[in-house]
Formats: sequence, C-alpha cells, structure tokens
Amino acid sequence: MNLFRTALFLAKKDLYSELKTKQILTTQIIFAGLVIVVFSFAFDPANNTTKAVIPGVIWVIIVFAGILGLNRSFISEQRNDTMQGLLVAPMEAASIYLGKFIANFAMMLVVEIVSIPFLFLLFDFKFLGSFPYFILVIFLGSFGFIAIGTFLAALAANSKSSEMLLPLLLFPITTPILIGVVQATKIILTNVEKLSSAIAWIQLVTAYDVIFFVVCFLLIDYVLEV
Amino acid sequence: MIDIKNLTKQADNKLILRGVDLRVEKGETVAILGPNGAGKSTLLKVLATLIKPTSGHVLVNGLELKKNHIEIKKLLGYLPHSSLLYDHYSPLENLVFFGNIYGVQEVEQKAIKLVKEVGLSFFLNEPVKNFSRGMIQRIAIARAIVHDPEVLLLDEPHTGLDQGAISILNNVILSMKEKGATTLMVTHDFKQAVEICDRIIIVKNGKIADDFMIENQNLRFVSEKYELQVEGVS
Amino acid sequence: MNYEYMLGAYSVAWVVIFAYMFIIGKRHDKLKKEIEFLKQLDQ
Amino acid sequence: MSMNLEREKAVLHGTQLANTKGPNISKVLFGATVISMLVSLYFIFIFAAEETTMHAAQKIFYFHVSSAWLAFMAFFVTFVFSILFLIKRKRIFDTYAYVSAEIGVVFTIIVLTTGPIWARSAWNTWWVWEPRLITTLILFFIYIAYIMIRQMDGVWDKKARLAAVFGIIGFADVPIVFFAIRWWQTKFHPIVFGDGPSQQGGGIESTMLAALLITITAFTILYAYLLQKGVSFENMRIKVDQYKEKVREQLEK
Repeated sequence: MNLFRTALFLAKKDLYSELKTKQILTTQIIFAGLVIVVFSFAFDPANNTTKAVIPGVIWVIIVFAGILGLNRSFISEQRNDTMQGLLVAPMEAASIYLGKFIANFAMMLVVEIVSIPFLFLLFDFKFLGSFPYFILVIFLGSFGFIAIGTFLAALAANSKSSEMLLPLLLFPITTPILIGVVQATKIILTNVEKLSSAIAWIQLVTAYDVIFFVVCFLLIDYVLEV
Repeated sequence: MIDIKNLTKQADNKLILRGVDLRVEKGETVAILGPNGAGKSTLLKVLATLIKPTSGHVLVNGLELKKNHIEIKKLLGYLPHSSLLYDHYSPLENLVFFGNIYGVQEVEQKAIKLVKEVGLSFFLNEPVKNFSRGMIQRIAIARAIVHDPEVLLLDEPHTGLDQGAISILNNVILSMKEKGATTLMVTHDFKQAVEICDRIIIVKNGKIADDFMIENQNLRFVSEKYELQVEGVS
Repeated sequence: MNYEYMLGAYSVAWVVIFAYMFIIGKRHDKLKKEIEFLKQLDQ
Repeated sequence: MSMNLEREKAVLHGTQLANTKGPNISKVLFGATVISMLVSLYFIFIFAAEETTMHAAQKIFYFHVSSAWLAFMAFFVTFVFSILFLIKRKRIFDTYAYVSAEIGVVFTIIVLTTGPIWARSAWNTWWVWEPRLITTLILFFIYIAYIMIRQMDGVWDKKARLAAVFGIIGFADVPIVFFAIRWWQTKFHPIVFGDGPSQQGGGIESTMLAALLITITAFTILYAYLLQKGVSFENMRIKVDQYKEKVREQLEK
C-alpha cells in the first residue's frame, strides 16, 4: 500500500504545481484549439461529409496534446535534479511511474473535457450515438496511451533530444490503441447499430491497456535504475 | 554503520572507483578529501543508491544495499550539489512533500520547525525560485534531514555560502551528530572539514590513499597529509 | 511474361544486401586503420 | 568483474587487439552463405515450377518471404538477448541484441521494397493496406526507434539497458499490432485480393515449397554470417575503445 500512498503524493505534487503554474495545461488546451481550427480549414465544417473525420480528429487532438504533456512530465524533474531526490527517497520505481501516470492521466482528461465539446460545437456535430460508450472509449484509449506514454517518456528523458525521440518511440508502439479507439469512436458516433463490433474493439483496447500497464510496471525498474 | 568492501565502479571504459574498502562507525563525522575526478562524489552517490557499483559490497546498518534499498533509503539523507527542490514551491511545500514521501509523522510542524532552525521562517511561503544560493542551500539541508536520517551524505555543502550560512549549516550538522547521526562529507574546504569532522579520508585515483583521525582542529596537520598524498606524487 | 518486376525486386534485394555489407566493410576498414595507428603509437 | 577487467587488460597486451579465432568461423560462414545462396538461386529460377497466372513475378515471393522470416527472426533474437541482458548484465548480450536489430532493419527494408513490387505486378497497385505489410512497416518504425535509442549519448550500460527495455516492449507489441490491423482490415474492407501463395494453404506446389525452404535456409545462414561478423566487429571496437582509454590514462599519469 506504500506504493499507492507515495504515488498519490507524487501525483498530488505534480497536479498542485500544475495548478500553480498552469503552463502545461494551458499549452495543451490552446494547442487542441489550434488543431481544431486547422482542421476546420482542411475540412469544410459546413460540408456534411466532414462528420466522417470527427472521430479521427478527436484522437489526433488527444494524441498530440498528450505528447506535449508527456514530454514535460519527466523533463520537469531535471531542474534542480529533483529526479535524484525522488530516486533517493524510499519508494519503488513503480511508485514514481504510477504517480506520474496519475498526474498525466488527470491532465489528459481535463484537456479532453474542454476540447471535445469545443470540437463538437465548432463542427456543429449532433451527438446521436451512445454517450456512455463514447465516454468509455475515450477513457480506455487515453488510459492506454498515457500508460505507455508515461513509460516511454521516462525512457526518452535520458536523451538530450527527448522531445524528438518520444513521438518516434510512442507512435509505432501505440498503433493498436489508435486503430482500435478510432474505429470504436467512429462506430459509436455514426453507426450505433453496429455497437457489437465497437464492443469488440473496446475489448481489444482493454486487453492492450492491461497487458502494457503490467509490462510497464515490471520494466520501469530498469528504466529508472541509475 | 557503513561497511564498504572492495567497491569498484566502471563507467564506459573508465574506472572511477578501483577497490574502495571503508568502515565508518555510528556517530562518526567523516570528511572525504581529494583532487577533482578522484571519485569522491561517485563514492557518495553509490552510498546514496544513485549509482550502481560494478562490483563489491555495501552494507549500511548491517543491511546489504542491493537487497534492502527501501529500508536503507529511509536511513539516508543526501545533499548533492543541486538543491533537489521544486522551484515554484515554497520551502514549506517542498519539505512537506518530501516528508510525506519519507512517511514523516506530523510533517507540517516538523517542516516549520526545520525552516525556523535554518533561519528562514520569514520566507516560509515564498516560492524557492526567488531565493539566493545561500538560502536555497539552507532549505536543501533542511530537506535532507526532514526525516531525521541516521546517515547524512553531503556533497560539498559549503561551496558558495557566506559566513552566516556556513555557521548555520555547521550547527545543523553538529546537532545531527549529537543525535547520533553518521555524517560523510565530500569537501574541498579544509577549514570546515577540520571544524566539524573527526576523521579524514583522502581519496585519490579511485582509491583511499589515507585515512586518519584528527583532534583539536589541527588544520596544518591535514594540509600536510593532503599535500603529501596528492601534490607530492605528481 | 512480366520479367521486369522479378528483375526489379531481385536487384533491389541484392542492392540492399550488398550495400549493408559494404557499410560493414567500411566500418571494418576504419577500425583497422585505427588499430594500425594505435599499434604504431605503441612502438 | 575485477577479474574480468584484469583479463581484458591482459588480452590487450598479449594479442595486440587481434582477434584470432573469429576469422575462421567467419570464413566458414561466408563460404556456406555463398554456396547456399547459389543453390537457392538455382532452385528458385531453374528448379521451381513457374506459377501459371503470375509467371516470373511470382519468383519475387521466395526472397520476399525469406527476408521477412529473417527480419522476424532477427527481432526475436533481439528480444531474447534483451531479456538476457536485463537479467545477466553482460555486455556481449547487448552486442548481440544490437547487431541483430540492425540486420533485422536491413531485411525489413528488403521486405518493404520487394512487397510493393510484388503488389504492383499482382494487384496493379504499389501499396496495399494489408495486415502483414502494415505490421512490417510498424515493425520497421519500432526498430528504427530502437536504433535511435542506441544513438543516444551517455555511458553504454545506460543505453543498453534502455534499448533492452524498448526491445522487449517493441517485440511484445508486434502480435497486437498484427491482430489489430488484421481485424481493422477484415471488418471494414472485405479482402478483395486473394491471399497469394504466401498463405500456407494447399495451393503451393512441392517444387516451389522446396525452393522456398532452401531460400529460407540460405537466408538463415546469411543471418548467422552477418551476426557473427557484426558481433566480432563490435567486440573489436569495444576493445579498441578500452585500449584508447588505457593509453589516455597512461598519458595522464
């Protein structure tokens, strides 16, 4: 239980400091807004066929805004070598991972809560699908993406050019999640009759989430080892 | 308290520590002297579990470092060059956070008391980023002792401090010593070393070159020994 | 008889394999030069 | 470990950086590679029956499949040696993992170039969003990332450790990627193109099967040769670096 206790302290520390500076969240949300605007240039919002790209746009926002936050989460610990402070403290490496994961995930959810309604509003999208399932897909997709993203951010933080390295590591590894959640979102938003196949996708994403969360938990010791 | 046996550390192809044997008893205050690149900081980092040794054994309080790292980390207070503080946090918030991680009871009162001890209670709620080097170092030492460690590992704690800060720092170290804490201190400052420490270790080329006790704050004795070991050979 | 595809594919495959071997050879040469230099330095 | 260090120094003095037993194995493997390659070429072009619908273009298949086999095997070897490295922490395991990943990337390039040529001749399009092809592409990106981790600056054991972790994660990801893509494809676009002879169905003729198996054997030997060569090169490079460090230390004294 010590694992969760220290993880929560760490997550609280990160979120509280974010609350004070508001750097990352603001950047993420503004970035999400800009992506939406750029997409409105690329695909005419007045056109009805544009509705087909909405599921893709949602995940493009989440992925790119998420990358911004992930990049910062371990780099921010390099100032004054606070990472060393965490490493000499009596806690497991898994605790650090879990704490960072909780903080990143919470921030990701905030970005989603702000940007997705904004997207629907701007593209004049009438929500017809199943709302609980939509929430579930967003939740599971972000969970998996942030879980593996936090892990790889810890890995990439060892490099001097970690901002460039992280996307290269993260995107190939998360392809299954991205395929799964985009398909599931598409079905839920536009084609609710086929809900059973959306559920199949959700199961795939859930399986991925579980597998990689466990693998990351086991391997984080080696990443944070000094 | 600390027992190091045949410790080596190799980074890439460079041998930094080549077989260090050291035994430090409980309550001793040890200064580690030596030229740049001798491996002093590396030795300290190995003890602080920040560097994995290539070979050799380290026992702290009779516990093997590799196997019981959580228990050992609870005993250690580590103060490196950098402050390990979060910039936009106030001293209080920093100390409370680290105290929580270490599982300190009644952490808030403890933190306030420590900030008072290092003489910064006026700045209790100011963000650390506005502080001067001396103030940061004082908070940093408070951070290192927030959980009442039994072993203090200090890496050049006196550099860049003014006289007032040095005396506060020394008082803190001495009061820790009275509580029975063991202190290992890497330093270049012979004057401070003889003032606080009762044992001197000279490290050269990744090995312990000399190891002796000092009495009566005999600065000349230390300087002579040091010159004999370090400058005499080269 | 669409031989051109077959020839194209096989030439591409061999070009890649030989290019890789060529790169390995280059690395070897560079290292050998270095060793020669070090040997001379040794004497 | 200190024993090890002593021994490495002794080697440096004694044999003057030369590798004595390596070249023999290397030569044997090289000979075996050349012979088996020639045999496989004979089997592919002369022995194996020509396919009736695709004619000569079908012969791409032998190299394509063999390269894919080699690449997957190489990545599997990387995976195994990554795990071994994390457990045992011996540098040799890391060297094997690295060299194997590099060979894997080279042969993935062959798969990714011969694949479209095959697609062009068979289905008249350069790229098909077909599960195996996309999986290979993702695999290619994963191992490019792996090599980029190796290019980081820092001490070798840190790089080796991080790369090993990524090697494990990356390989564990491959089946899921394949599964996801396959599912994605079948759910939304029925497979228009018949699966080529690469599907292990009954459609393959015995002469073709023989040619394929021989090509795969030849490629496996080629892999062994490249791996041996690469590893002996890396070992030599490590020795030279150690030697240089020693010289530098002597100069400092």
